[in-house]
Amino acid sequence: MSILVNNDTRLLVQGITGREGSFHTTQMVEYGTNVVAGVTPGRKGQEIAGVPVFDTVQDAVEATQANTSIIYVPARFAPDAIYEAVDSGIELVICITEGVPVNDMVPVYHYVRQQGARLIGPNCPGLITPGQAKVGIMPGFIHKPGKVGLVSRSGTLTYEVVNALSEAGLGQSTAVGIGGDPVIGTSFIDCLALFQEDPDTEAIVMIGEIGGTDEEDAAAFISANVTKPMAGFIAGQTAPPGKRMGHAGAIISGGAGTAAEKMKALEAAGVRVAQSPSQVPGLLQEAMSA
Amino acid sequence: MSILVNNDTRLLVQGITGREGSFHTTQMVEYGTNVVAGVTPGRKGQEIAGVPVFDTVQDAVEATQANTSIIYVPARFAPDAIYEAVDSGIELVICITEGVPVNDMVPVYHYVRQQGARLIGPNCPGLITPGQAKVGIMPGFIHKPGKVGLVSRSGTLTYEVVNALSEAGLGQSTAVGIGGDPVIGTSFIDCLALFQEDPDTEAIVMIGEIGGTDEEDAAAFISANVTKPMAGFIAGQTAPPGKRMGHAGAIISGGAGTAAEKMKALEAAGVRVAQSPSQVPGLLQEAMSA
Amino acid sequence: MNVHEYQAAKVLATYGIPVNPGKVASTPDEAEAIARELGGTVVVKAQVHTGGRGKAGGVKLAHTPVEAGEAAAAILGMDIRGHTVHKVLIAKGADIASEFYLGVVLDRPNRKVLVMASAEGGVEIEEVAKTNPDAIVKRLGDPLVGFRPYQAREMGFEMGLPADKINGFAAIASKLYDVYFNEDATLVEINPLILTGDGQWLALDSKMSFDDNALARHPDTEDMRDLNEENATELEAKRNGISFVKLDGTIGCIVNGAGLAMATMDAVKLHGGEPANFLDVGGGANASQVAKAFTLVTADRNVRAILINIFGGITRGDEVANGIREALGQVAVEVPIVVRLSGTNAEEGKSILAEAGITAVTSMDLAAAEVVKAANG
Amino acid sequence: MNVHEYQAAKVLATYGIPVNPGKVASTPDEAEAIARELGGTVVVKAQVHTGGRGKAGGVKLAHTPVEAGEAAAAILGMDIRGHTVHKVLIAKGADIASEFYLGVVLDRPNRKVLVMASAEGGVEIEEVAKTNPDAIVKRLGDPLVGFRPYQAREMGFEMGLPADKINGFAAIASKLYDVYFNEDATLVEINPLILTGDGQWLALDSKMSFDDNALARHPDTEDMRDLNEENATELEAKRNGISFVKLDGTIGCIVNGAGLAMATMDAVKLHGGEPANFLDVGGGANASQVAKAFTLVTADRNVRAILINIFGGITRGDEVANGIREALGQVAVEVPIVVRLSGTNAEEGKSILAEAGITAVTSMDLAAAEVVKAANG
Repeated sequence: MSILVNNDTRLLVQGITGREGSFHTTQMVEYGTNVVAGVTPGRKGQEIAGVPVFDTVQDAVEATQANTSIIYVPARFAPDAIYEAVDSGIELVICITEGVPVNDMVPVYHYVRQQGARLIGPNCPGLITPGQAKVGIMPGFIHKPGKVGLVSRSGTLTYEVVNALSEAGLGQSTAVGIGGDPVIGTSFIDCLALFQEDPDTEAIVMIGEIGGTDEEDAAAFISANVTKPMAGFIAGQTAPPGKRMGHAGAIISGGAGTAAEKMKALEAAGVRVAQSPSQVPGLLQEAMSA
Repeated sequence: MSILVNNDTRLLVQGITGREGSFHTTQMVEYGTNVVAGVTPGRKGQEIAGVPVFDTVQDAVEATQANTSIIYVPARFAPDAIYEAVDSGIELVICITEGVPVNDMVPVYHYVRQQGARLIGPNCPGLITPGQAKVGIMPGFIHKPGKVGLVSRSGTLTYEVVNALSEAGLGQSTAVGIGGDPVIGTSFIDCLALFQEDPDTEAIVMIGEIGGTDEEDAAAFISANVTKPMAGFIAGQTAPPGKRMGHAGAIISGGAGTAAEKMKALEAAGVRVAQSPSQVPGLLQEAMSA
Repeated sequence: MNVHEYQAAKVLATYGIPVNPGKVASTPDEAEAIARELGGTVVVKAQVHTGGRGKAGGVKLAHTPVEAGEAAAAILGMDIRGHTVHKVLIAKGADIASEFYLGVVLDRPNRKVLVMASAEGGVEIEEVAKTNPDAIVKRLGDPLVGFRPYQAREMGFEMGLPADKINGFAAIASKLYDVYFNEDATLVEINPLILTGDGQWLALDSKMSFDDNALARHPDTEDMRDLNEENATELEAKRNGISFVKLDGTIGCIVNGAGLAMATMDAVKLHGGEPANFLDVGGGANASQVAKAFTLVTADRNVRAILINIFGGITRGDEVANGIREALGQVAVEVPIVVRLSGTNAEEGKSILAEAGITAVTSMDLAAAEVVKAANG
Repeated sequence: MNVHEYQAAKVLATYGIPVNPGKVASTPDEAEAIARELGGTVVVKAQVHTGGRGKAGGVKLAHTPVEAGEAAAAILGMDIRGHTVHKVLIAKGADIASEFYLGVVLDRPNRKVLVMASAEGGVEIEEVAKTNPDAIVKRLGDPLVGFRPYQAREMGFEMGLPADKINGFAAIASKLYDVYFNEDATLVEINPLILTGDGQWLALDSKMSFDDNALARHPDTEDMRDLNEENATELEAKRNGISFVKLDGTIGCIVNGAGLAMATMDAVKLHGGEPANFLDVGGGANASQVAKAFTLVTADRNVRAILINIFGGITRGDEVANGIREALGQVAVEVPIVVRLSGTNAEEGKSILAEAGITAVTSMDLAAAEVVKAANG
């Protein structure tokens, strides 16, 4: 088992003929992901890594019954790509694209929810169920199938923690990068709820960072709903206030959104919070045997 | 029994201190409608016909548990008034106001549905459950309590038919004027469904007019869902194409929306369609004894 | 409210939609000068608020400025479906490779705005809907997030556009949707939207109607009103809060309420007469409104009798009767009048009218029969 | 991106929000001339991208043009929280009857836009939130139908505004919401929004920040950028696709990935050091990006050692190592470098670096400890 993506995933790539899209399609196909279709308007009939290209998502879904879509189009086309996917019946949309204006994402967020679909990202590395489906830009080989669910706002930092987990013999059920923007489709809480319900996830790792209060909200959710052992890490203990740390959402503003508050909230919710990514596997094992 | 309004109606009047608002509040109070509150921003503390005035719908609902609202504000303020009512928890909103631009009503229509509330109108005379609640601008005295449900796009023409029904001894369960605009909150079908389910409504009268295809859609619904005896009338058999007949929605365009088509569709659905309003009571009695 | 083709083109141009440049002339000399300025072959088009210009001879090709002047001379003053031509548009002849239809209109059943397109351009869309409905591609704008670019692309692909024309088409469709919403139109139509020989999109002819209820927030639109195209009586009625539509019959109608006014026309017809007008006098039906209604109705020389149909609701029958009497003191009405009064205080009202020598009845059908008789008598 | 008060006022004015008219001066003479033109008492305000101007002496009242010149002389060149004053705004003194706060900002938990107001104007909203949270009234704009006038009225009534001031306040709040959305702001704030002695609304001071990701569609906003207010190194980094934030420590950091870059700073601190910067080199980490990163980091004289932390994912460790070697051939780095390489081909990478005499380790904690030792050694 796993959450969101698995062997039943029939993946569509929006923006498949672009530089990023074609590169990562090849990578995903090589990993074994069931990539069934790609879309670039006007490129019908082409193939990328053996995957047929269509003009519209509607055509692609009709021809291939794709149920999941990953988006690699430039930022100014990303909201339209998300609408196209959702309106064509795609249930799970992963938007890798970085740099989408926040004002564009506000209506997108609410529209996607209203239509009953799920969006992950934007500005995220995607998600992976090791051994089944890699739907994103993460290096597949560092992941090992297993029982640890991982959810993170970060990219490379996630790989760091996944690598440490795998080396410690802690494989992953699914690892989800939810993205570093202020408005993202899927939150920590959404993923924690899915992991809590997933019978094959036995423990959960959560990687947060400065900015917003999603970690605090997650802590409240954990106290009330999560019974599985958890470890976590929050990046940005040394970040100054008022400065954006790379991610559009990683900013301490008006004194709110500090790492200290987030760590405190998670600890109070029973999550073992690491000082350094390397401590995560040890803390998780502690939690699992507690 | 009845539909939508009755002795449990706790009515709020938006725009209560205006000319129309204050006049009709007095009329509704005299009829016996339970008018609990009025709203005009900045007029808190005043009274109209013994009804206390509040600054906001929120305040009025908190103080009086109003559950229904009727709107008499000018057209350019009407959409905001509808939003205010719906967001303050009002379940049924009746918008009397004429002249609201169609582009304003499109989002209002969908927002109200999305919030699970119901809008009647705009550009309508309101609705009445004789002997219980008059929520609109119709002359109350022509109505008699009874078993006939009536739904109409028109105002005065409805009074004409109601009067004829009352004189023929056919009282009404509820009479609803849904309004003459191209985009209205509640359609024939909505009302027909409610009348069909209402145990105290034994027969239904439907008054349509040229423009749009709501009557044709209603006919299809009637065929499939309405088992109660029905009579109807369609105004505008002599209306020329391309000309708006008073109501913003009463226009035959591109050859569609003629009275002839509508009459044909209703007749095919088993509705007895009158040539003249005065024939309606007789046809309904025929239908009821058939 | 409708506007002329040349005005619609200006609106399209402000939204960045490519239109065929042209200028308007009111005289053959002006037309010739414009043709000289534009150079080459031009087309001279009647500017009237009606379709069917082509069939009526209101569109002519001119190869030289002199020909353009001659064409204008032929078209100006022409009557097209009851509309007199006061202006012609002189535009460059376009090199048409293919013609399309593109329109935006309210979809009443869905309460959403519909974008329609067809590869059968240059033909009325109602005609295509009848003969080849599958040729029409449609997409609904979402009431909350609008018409999305992907929808426009889907329409382009469904119409079989070549891949390199998709984005251009999609941009025009999105802009036309913006025109519809931002300008509070009730219809915007480009027909034909063409691809030229060198592969450029061009809006060759367009049509727009605007929501009368929204004109207050669009003074620029109101400025485009052409009084030549409007019925003077209808405008005068509107200024007085009366809805009036001129018809071809002989029986003038004065009614309170739009639905009842239509039903009254229908009753006249049912009893063998022909209504001369639709007239909704509005709620009050007081003396000054009724007097104004008399003026409007009697301005029509065809009117041979008048039917006043008032259902007394909030307004009482005796008030209405007094209003009618007073109005008759202000306006000289030389045709027979039949009054139908029902509802509140109808009997009192009828007595008042009887004293003034006016037939007043209770039944609408009877009143219709009476007025038809009076008109024929 | 932030703008100055005088620029924000111009934006507000284009939306019809009443602002206090004023002009900007770069010299005391200009300031004096503007004060003379405005007449009466003026206020001279430092234009810097930071708060706390008042406390720092950056806002002075001047009763005469000469006093205005003197005030400008005192303020220009002043350092306020690390910002040098290059410009002052000279504005008419306002007759303040009461002060309010009005702001629009993203509400992240709700994914909606929040309008906030308070009758405690002239104080930072964060301060009010701490001392008197009930004084702040809030309403969320609906993501699909926007911020509605009734919401603005509710806010006005909740703040206790008199009835005749409600509509004026509501109009300003609605316009400020439009500014936020139409201009792709991340924050717009009027503080204080005042009522003058004669009952007029006036935006006396305002603040705006814009979404960097949306600047491409707002060239007018980009034009307002004040390079004096931006860290030159950060701008230079941005042009090269590198995220860089200057900090106060001694250990330079070069990392791939924003989250990992923060975690690296944290690790440096955990091992007793202080990071000199946040630096995310982006995805590739090739020679030219690393060389650019070296240039950025070594521009800071405080840097005593550099930690390069690369997790090899899609990019292989050996490629990164070669990139670092190559970069070192392009940029002279005179402080010790510690490299942490992990992930794909990390071992090959470390060998390559060892050959070049560079310490390379696998553990991030070890690397952090090493670099702190190197900086202190």
